[in-house]
Formats: sequence, structure tokens, C-alpha cells
Amino acid sequence: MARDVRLLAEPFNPGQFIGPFTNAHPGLGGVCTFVGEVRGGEGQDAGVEALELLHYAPMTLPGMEALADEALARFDLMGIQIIHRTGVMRVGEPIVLVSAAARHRRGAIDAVDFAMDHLKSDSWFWKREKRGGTWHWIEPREQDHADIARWG
Amino acid sequence: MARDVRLLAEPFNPGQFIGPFTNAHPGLGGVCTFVGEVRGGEGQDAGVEALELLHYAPMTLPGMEALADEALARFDLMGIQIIHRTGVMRVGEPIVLVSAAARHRRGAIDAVDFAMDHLKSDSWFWKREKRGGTWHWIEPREQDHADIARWG
Amino acid sequence: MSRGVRIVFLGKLADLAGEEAREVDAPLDWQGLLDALPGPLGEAARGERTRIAVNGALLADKAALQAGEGDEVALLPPVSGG
Amino acid sequence: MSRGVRIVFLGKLADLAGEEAREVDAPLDWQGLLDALPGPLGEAARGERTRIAVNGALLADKAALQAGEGDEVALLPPVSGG
Repeated sequence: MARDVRLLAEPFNPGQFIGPFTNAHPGLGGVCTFVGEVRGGEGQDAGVEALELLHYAPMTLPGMEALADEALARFDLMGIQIIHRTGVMRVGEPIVLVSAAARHRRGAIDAVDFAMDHLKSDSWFWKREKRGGTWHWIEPREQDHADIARWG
Repeated sequence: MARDVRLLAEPFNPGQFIGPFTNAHPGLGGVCTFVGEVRGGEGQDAGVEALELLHYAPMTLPGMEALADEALARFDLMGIQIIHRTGVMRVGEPIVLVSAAARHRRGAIDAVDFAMDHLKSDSWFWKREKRGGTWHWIEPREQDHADIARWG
Repeated sequence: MSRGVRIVFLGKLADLAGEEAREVDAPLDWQGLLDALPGPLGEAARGERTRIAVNGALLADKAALQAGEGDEVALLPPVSGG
Repeated sequence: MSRGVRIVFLGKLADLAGEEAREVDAPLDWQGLLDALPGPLGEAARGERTRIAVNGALLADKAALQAGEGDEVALLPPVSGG
């Protein structure tokens, strides 16, 4: 059962992780992957020039590792991969990649859904975005609590 | 709103589709992708030498296109891609790839889940697998009806 | 080229038929189809899990089959599971 | 190197503090922390949405804070939403 959890301070290309992760699990039935990027361009995201993700080294990576273990225990997986950026990112850059490999698709899809809800709402990241040259902290959202509550 | 639906008679590499699909949707928040492969090696799948997927040209691709349209109408997507193999495949070869791009992750993940349930249970493919040199047809499963029923 | 009706057998029905398709005379209605498919193939056509399509369009009621010259009638067994 | 207690400010608390961390004398308990953080920083520390961790371990009860020489006390505001 493979677990691969990383914090990256530099830009990454999702393809560099998805292929090797898939190949590491011969006999699998399916791989589900979610890649989140810095959103831009429309509505409340218009005018975003950059996003910064801050973390706290003694807690952020250990928290992600515990989340991966929880997903492995909860779903019928062959492996899970969680990659998360830190630092300053521009619109269109990948922030997060979660892949789950399983013999059957349901476990893989649900594990990705579960991990994303918890990464977004329950992990030790603080974000700020730059608009008009000024940084603004992003506050928690009510929706995040609803997302977590889905998992009981 | 991009829709890309294809039947492929030859092996494909998921990476050749995921990257261009992602790049075709600037401003997106996330892309969810499921890749299904010919499962092998364990339990009921032990001894599978090959899988063959047969389709019916006048109905199979139009059915997949209708499914893609339904997903676009039902979820808040920027685009969806459905790639499906036909013909003879060996263990480990990709059979199906579904990607959904959206501004918010929930739509992308749910659309992939929805499309996979319907592709597996409600699309015009007939499968047979080769064991010990002999081809055996794969029958419908009860689970497929339960999967479809999730979507009301 | 023949201008009869082409009957196409999908999935395991092609094994049962021993061929992927056959030509029959037009016009073809439901009784004509059953007459053209004796034995287990006719039983399969009658079975409620076998669907019939004309030129790619599913019939809601198989007994309403009406196919003319150049039409393609497909016999569709249940699709395989996931 | 100092062997006091290092207080680390995360997220917007670093803006409030004007620095990412500061050293204070050991030992440090809850009252000592509040004394070391006057004004809005102290208010933030008291706020129920601010968590406190010692050497990476969250405190269930902030008032039970007991940090000694070389310990790192982190003030963790709510994480940002998705």
C-alpha cells in the first residue's frame, strides 16, 4: 500500500506525478486524480494576481500524512498520492494534486473527494491573494464545514 | 463549453489527453480525471489474458455524446472529455478516461463519478474476457443498477 | 448491393447466430423477424432484456418493428457490467 | 543560541505581530503568553478560533499551556477556505 505525500515549494507539472503513480500499482482497476489550480478571470476571482500559501512545517506535512492514512484506512485503495504547493503561485499554476489507485473505481473516486474536502478545510495552510498589488488574507468559508460534514 | 468524446480502436496514453484538456480551459479551478484499466492479477480477475470490448457504431458514440451533454447540463462544468477504447486489450491497458474541468472541484468530481457510473452500466459496450485461451462474455451486474440509481 | 433489411447481432448474440449480420427480405415486421430467427436466437430476440434498434434508434415496443429496404435492425443483448 | 521559548505567528497573526516569531523567557504558561502578547495579538490568542500548538502538537486546552526552554509555541488562526 503506497503512500506518497509531499509539500513542494516550486511549480510542478501534474503529468510528472500521475504516470509514475499509476505505473507503481500494477493490477489496478482505476486511478482517480484531482488537480486544483489557482483560479482566475471571473467573478470573485477577477483581478487575482497571485496566491500565496503559507504552511507550518511541524504540522502541515504530518497532517497531510495522517489524512492519507485515514483515506487508506477508510477506502479500499492500493495507494494514494497527495502533492501540495506552498509559496507564491500565479493564476493557472497547480496548487494540489490528489491521486488514488484502487481495484474498483468507487474507492478511488471517493478517496479523492474525501481527501480534497479535508485538504481544503482541515489542513494547516493559510492563504492570501494579491489584488491591485496588495495582499489579502483568505478567511474560512461556511461551505468548508459543510464539505467536511459530508464524511460523518 | 468543450465536449470531447472519442472511441479509440488503438492503445492510448492518458497523458496525451489530460494535459491538452487541462490547457484548453484557462481560468479553471480544477480537473478531475478517472482512468480505468484492464484489471488483472487477483481474485476473480486472476487468469484474465485479454479483454475485448465490442461496440455498435450507430449507437455507442452517439450514446457517449449524449452522456457528456447530460453531465454538462447537470454539473457546473467548463468542459468534459470521454475517451473509450474498443477492441482487444491486455491487462494494464487503459480502457476509459473521463476528465471534467470546472471552476469548483465539486462539479468536476461529481461529473466524473456520474459519467463513469453511466458508462459502465448504461452504454452500448459488450465485453468478453479471455481465460485459458477461451473467450467468455461478461454479464450485467446487479451493482451496476445500484450505481445508476444513485443519480435519481 | 442488397436492398433488403440487414439484421445485426451484438455481443453474444453474434456467437449464437454464428455471424455478425445477415440480410433478409424487406419489409420486415416483428413476426417476420421471429420467423427469420429460429431457435435460441428467436428466444433471445423475444427476451425482455434484449432491445431492438432500427437504424440506431431504440424501439420502445419491439412488436412495433417496421423495417424497410436498406434499414438496419440491431439485436442488443444487455450491456456488460462494470 | 537562545534557550527561551519561541513563539511562532501563523497566517495573518504574523502581520499583526509584525514578525513571524519572537523569543520569550522560559518557562511560559498561558498567563505568561498573554502577558507577552499585549493588544490585538493577545485578543487573537484568546479567541476561540485560534489554536495553540507546542512543538507541533495541538493543545486541547490553551489554558494548560506549559512550555519550557527550547519549546516552540505556535499561534494558529483558522485555516483559509477552499
